[in-house]
Amino acid sequence: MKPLAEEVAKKRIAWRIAQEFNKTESPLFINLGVGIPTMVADYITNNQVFLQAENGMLGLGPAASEEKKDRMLINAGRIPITETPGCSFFDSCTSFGMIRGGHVDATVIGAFEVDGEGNVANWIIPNGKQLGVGGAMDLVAGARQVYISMTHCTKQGKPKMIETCTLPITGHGEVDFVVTELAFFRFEKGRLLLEEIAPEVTLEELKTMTLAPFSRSQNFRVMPVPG
Amino acid sequence: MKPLAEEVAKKRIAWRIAQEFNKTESPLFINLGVGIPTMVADYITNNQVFLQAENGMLGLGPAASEEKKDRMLINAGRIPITETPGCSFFDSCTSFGMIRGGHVDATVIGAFEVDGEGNVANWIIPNGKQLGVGGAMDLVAGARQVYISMTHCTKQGKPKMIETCTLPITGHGEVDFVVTELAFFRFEKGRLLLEEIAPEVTLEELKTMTLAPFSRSQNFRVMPVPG
Amino acid sequence: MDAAKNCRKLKAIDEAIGMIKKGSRVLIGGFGNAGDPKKLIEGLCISGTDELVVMSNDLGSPNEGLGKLLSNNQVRGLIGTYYNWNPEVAMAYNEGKIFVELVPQGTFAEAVRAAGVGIPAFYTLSGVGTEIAKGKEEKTFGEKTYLLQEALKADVALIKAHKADVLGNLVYYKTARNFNPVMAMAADLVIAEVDELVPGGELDPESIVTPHIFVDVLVLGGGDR
Amino acid sequence: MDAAKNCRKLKAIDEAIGMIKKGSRVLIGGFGNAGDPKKLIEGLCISGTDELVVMSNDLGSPNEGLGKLLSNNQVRGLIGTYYNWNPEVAMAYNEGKIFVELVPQGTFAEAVRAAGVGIPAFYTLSGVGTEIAKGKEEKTFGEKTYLLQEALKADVALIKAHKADVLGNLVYYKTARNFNPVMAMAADLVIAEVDELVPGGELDPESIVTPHIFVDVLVLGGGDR
Repeated sequence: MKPLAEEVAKKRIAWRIAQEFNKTESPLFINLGVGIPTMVADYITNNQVFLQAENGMLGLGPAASEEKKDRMLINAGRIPITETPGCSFFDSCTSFGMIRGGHVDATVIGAFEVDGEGNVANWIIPNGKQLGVGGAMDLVAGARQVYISMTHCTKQGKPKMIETCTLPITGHGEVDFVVTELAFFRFEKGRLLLEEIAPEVTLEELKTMTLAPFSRSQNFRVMPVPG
Repeated sequence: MKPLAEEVAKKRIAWRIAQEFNKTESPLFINLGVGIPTMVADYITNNQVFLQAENGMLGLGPAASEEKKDRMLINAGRIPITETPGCSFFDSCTSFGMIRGGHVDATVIGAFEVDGEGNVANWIIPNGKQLGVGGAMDLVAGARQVYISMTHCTKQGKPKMIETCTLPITGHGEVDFVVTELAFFRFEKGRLLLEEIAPEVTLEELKTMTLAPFSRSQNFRVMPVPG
Repeated sequence: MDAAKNCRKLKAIDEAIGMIKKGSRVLIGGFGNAGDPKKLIEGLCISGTDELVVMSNDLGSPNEGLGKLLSNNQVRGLIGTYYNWNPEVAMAYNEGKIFVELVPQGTFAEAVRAAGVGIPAFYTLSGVGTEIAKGKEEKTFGEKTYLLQEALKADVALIKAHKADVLGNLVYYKTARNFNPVMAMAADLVIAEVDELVPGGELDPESIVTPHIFVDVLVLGGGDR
Repeated sequence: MDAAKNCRKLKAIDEAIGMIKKGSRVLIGGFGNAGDPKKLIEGLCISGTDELVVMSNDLGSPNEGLGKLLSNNQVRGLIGTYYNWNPEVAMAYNEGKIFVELVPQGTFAEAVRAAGVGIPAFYTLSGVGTEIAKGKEEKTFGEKTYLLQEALKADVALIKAHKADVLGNLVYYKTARNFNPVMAMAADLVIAEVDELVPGGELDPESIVTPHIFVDVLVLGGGDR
């Protein structure tokens, strides 16, 4: 297979995760990280899905247009956003209370590495150039479900799903789902299951690009992709 | 000396404590318990004194008149009260956060017994007829200063200031001031000091009615009483 | 009423009460008859659901409000702070009919919040050196000794708010607020009785006290204030 | 302006900043340049007060906002969550110029609140099994292991609010609220920069976020939003 263009890959990942949330019949509360996770919002069509931002807001609307930008109304990635009817503001402590208390149904985050034990590394590459953990550890430990959204391999073609994380981890065994442009994985009782595979990739090809051991789910199928 | 009439004694105690608060030049935040403590409010003349109620209000006004009574606007003794400009409402958790966090400058509470080590017993008489602790332990442990307001002896003439509390204590070594109709005491580094004595009582008489050992303060004087 | 039609969380009182199982741990808001969810308490009494562990500040008055749950023999135990307003509690306890766990009021409020915000336990100075400290772990920070208090989590919370919007955002009324906002965070199922239901977007986003993420079911109360 | 005349807590920026001593632990509100007290930070930079331990979510951008305190060599150490927006932090840390204590953002917010409400320490799941857990006490509740986090108390808090009344009650503006209300509880001296000062009684008692008991000094900011 030929690798997908990066923008196509990212959109596919965001779209696929959004479909999971769009299925809900009751209110669903989601926290979206920076990068691909933010793009998930573009594909939410169910009005029972509500977005939470850890800097203190529930009910985020889309990014603000240039003339509506308000520097005091931003998401956790510092992007000016908008309000929705019924939104609310609260302090950081209450916000992380929601997260740590298990009230936020899911968080979608990016990752450098995910391993076969459900560990995720997404907060630091130890090269001395960055110092920051932010809300990643709280989100991974607190949200009911953790979705990892990432391209399957690095730009250099190195698999991101590996046997054991080499980078400092963000959370221990906290990952529930991994969605890449090539596949949809689920962790069940510590085992990694392949739920879906993208139309243009074979199982053999996927295995060469996935160093974390996995088995096929009973419901294994071809991954739906945006039309 | 002849014992004072109970109402006179109570008013004197409340008035004397109020004079301490009326001296303040900066905002002072006070929590008043049930009974004599509530009466302290009647003698506050300084507008920098603000009352806090642990059921979730800052800036309590006087008790509500019959036609202004609102059963949803009460103090911690379930008495309908009124608002003052700049008052605010908050939940019980925030309210006790103020108290435990040392933001409330003083609490005035009643007591069954106070002993020479600054212990106070005011929450239960173990006779099986009552079960309740309320906010007493939080107030005693959290408020910066603890004022005990009580008649000097029981109705049967038994001293309430004793060597060691016989009733279950509310807090260990937490008392700062004891104000009765006969005297004003202060604890300093675990020692009980007599600051003031009422005009109609001699030191000898006071000693017979006070079983907790005390010494006279350097500033010892006759206790001011309401005119 | 338009708001009611658009509110997916709105249920009839008996339907809401029907969601509470025998033996549940139930947080109930209110302080001294202000801010208790009166219609829900009435409904719970009528339902006869028993073996309940009631977690509340007080237990109303004898055979009145929450007190009625006790008279009805629906209570297995109490976790709370102040039962002096209802002497039947001490009687039932002395007779061995119920268990009672007394918690200082500030510790109670904080332990309920802790359950709601994913804190399993915290340390507090309240009650150190008293009977309340018996059997509790202690730890020293700086020069002082503190007690370990574990979070108080519940199956259900019955709370009272003043207004809800159709999503379930809540605001409260004066000192009827008390324990309600913290209890709203600390149970698997949160049922809020409200005086009034308003359309979405009508509550000021800066003034919402309980965001709708915490609220599962709404019922209309009598506006009893 | 009438409200200003009646406000005992109102001070000029330099007078307020003059209250901060060398070597202080200073909590500073804001998240990603929203809700940081810009005039107070400017004043602190001008004052040259140094050896500061800055406790904040981030440190602005290089030589901008809070970042300027670092360029000015006024910082002895940082306690906070996210310095990726200001690469000068990692450089100063690598050169041994400053100490940095990284705390997960939710743990940081809760630890600041804890200091404000008299909780010396609490347990949390955030960071268990990670580098952040190194050197921290662990304890098991139920089936899970948690980390002990001690309260983060400060000498001074510099916060930003939208409006204050003359007593010092505060309300905030949208996501500029963030850490400010918790920081307002957790320092011996709390200085709030506000966009607007209003007469007493003008803020709705139900909507006040920070009651005036927590606020010592008010300064007027630029209304920079």
